[in-house]
Amino acid sequence: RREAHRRSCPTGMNWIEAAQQCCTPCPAGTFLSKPCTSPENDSVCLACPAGTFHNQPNTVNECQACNECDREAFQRVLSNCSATSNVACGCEPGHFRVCFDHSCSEFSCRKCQPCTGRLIQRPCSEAQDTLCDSSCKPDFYREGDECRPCHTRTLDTCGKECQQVCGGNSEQGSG
Amino acid sequence: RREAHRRSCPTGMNWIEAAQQCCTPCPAGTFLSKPCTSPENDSVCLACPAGTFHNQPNTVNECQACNECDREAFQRVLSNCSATSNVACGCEPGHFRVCFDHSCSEFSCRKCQPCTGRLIQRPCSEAQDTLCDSSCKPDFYREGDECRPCHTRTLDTCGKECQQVCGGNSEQGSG
Amino acid sequence: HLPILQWEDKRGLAFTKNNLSYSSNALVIPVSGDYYVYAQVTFRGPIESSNKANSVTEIITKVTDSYPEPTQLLTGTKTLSENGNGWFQPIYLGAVVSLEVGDKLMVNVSDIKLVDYTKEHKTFFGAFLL
Amino acid sequence: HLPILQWEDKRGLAFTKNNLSYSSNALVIPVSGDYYVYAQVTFRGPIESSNKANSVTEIITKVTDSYPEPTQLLTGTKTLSENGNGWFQPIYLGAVVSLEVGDKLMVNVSDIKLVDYTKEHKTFFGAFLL
Amino acid sequence: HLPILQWEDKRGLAFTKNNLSYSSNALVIPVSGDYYVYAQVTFRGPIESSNKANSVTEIITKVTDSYPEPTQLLTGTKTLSENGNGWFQPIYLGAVVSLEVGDKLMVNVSDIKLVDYTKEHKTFFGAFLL
Repeated sequence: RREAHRRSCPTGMNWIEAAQQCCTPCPAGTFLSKPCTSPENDSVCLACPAGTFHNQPNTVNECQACNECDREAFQRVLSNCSATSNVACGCEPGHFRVCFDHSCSEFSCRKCQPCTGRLIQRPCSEAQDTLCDSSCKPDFYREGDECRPCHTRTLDTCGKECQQVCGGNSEQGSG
Repeated sequence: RREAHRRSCPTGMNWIEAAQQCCTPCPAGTFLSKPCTSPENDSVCLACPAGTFHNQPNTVNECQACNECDREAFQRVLSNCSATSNVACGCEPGHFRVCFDHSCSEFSCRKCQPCTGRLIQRPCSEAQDTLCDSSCKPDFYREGDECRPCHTRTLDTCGKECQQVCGGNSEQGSG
Repeated sequence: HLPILQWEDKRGLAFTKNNLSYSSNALVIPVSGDYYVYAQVTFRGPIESSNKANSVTEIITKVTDSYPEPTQLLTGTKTLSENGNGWFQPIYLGAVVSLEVGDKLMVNVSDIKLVDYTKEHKTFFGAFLL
Repeated sequence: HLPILQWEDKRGLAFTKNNLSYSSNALVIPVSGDYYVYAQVTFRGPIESSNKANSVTEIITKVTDSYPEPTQLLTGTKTLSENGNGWFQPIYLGAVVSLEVGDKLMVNVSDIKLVDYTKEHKTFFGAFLL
Repeated sequence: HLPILQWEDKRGLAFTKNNLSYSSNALVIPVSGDYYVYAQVTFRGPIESSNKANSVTEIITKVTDSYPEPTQLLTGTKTLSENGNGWFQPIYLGAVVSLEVGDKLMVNVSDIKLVDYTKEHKTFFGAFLL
């Protein structure tokens, strides 16, 4: 075998082992179908088939498989896989991301908490859960860490705090 | 290689690659020791050795290994492995099955609960735990979710409920 | 029987060669011999719609003309000790098995809804002749 | 030393060939070379009689004439986070090791009582020459 | 990118041959073909200085001249259900991948501080040509 020095292609060109040549890479969105026969002429580059992509110029003989979004786990497609970019996944409305690592390349989608009986300080978003106001809305009284509507109170459930908020006896009168 | 058509044996016969022949399968409980030399004559079938079985007619050159029952985990043998059937395992007396999947092919054996101080609604069986009566037996009083015999009560352990059931002071008198 | 997984056999990292072929969810053995067979399934949950699983199972099975029932070749089964919030974990299996030409290899799982199918490098299946 | 597992080498899926033989709980290496050695043990518990284990360990060891003590080749060890009720899980190990003719390969475990020996496709051990 | 593990390639059980070489944390592929690539990492914790991890991840990646970004070949990722006290567990990965001469194989982990590097038989990495 002619022992061409393997690695020293000019910048912007890749060494193709099969062709023992330096060739210009194929553009993103395509793959190397047939390597160039000399550095001057071009390699044959074909478009990535459906379901595959390359987001970089390359001399690879096949494209990368697209990921899929985890529909059973409330993920939705933010942008479809294209010949030049992998699928991008996010959470369905009413859910927010819980990252499993710093880059958040792996995440699960959890239901946003409903601020029943409280004002919303910060609405739920892709990145974080709803932030509920710590105090209860008007006409709601606190019980444990829940806010209950005054009209549902009964004599024995309406403690001190409840009476302060909702006033004396409940309108319906007690049994 | 003589290109005999590989797969089209008449129903009830299996293609034997090694012999390039269709042969009648060996009956359950046996395995194919020597394939037939022509569809008319029979293959040589030998009985499955101890510890192995085939529960179906077959042209396999060895038998399947019998499973074993998990004796350390309170399983017992319901029926031994035979040449034509795998071992069947159940639970030792006083234990019931906790299935790990729908088919219950994998299960563990858990101790039946003793209905101390209660009547047995439904006795423990292979399939499910004892079902204890919710109320205590006569001469037993409730403490938390346990039923205690009246004669063991003491003044300070015999609360309101206990006195109703077991009557005033305990016979032994109190310290 | 337990549900059978479907596989990609051409795109991305997947490939078949030396006429080991893939058809109707199974690898088809082209020549009799001893093969190293392996598979990894990444499971993840909880998934609302799937019944409350307290274990996950992955089984590599063989279907052969010489026996009317599938044979379980390799089994990886694990209880889940996760408590409600998100969990995921892989089960890897691999071993040498003797196979006949025409035998079919498949991967069964306890619950398909718990399988993470989103990335090809997390769940995979293969075999090679020794 | 940790207890050594015994293996079935003939019946069912088990087999030995190319004079890789099995004797007194060990695979005996017939020719020097690099081997891919692998083993899976499925552990399950709790088992009353066994001391309260909070971890399980599987080790593939080599015994050789050239050294008076066994050498640990591969180790899989895991803590148990199961809380009292039934648990089970597999540990798979596999890698290439250089072996000499006559070397013996064995599988040791932390507690034999925790090993699920009931089904051949759940606990297995093997090796092949590259 | 995730941190890359460093490996011993000469001492003890470690070796390289048939000019599969190891340099700057990577196995370098000497001839194009299909390789069985495998790695096991034993993770252990909790480690004060490392941020509170609730999962561990091991990825075998490929760096190639023909593509400017590393490609993830195999991934093992698991949530931790351990509650504060000491835990350890292995993740094993192995599969056949097609590689070109000059390709580099590396092992990335989610957090290097959680890797048990103390014993060569607990954490290992290798490949062989089919």
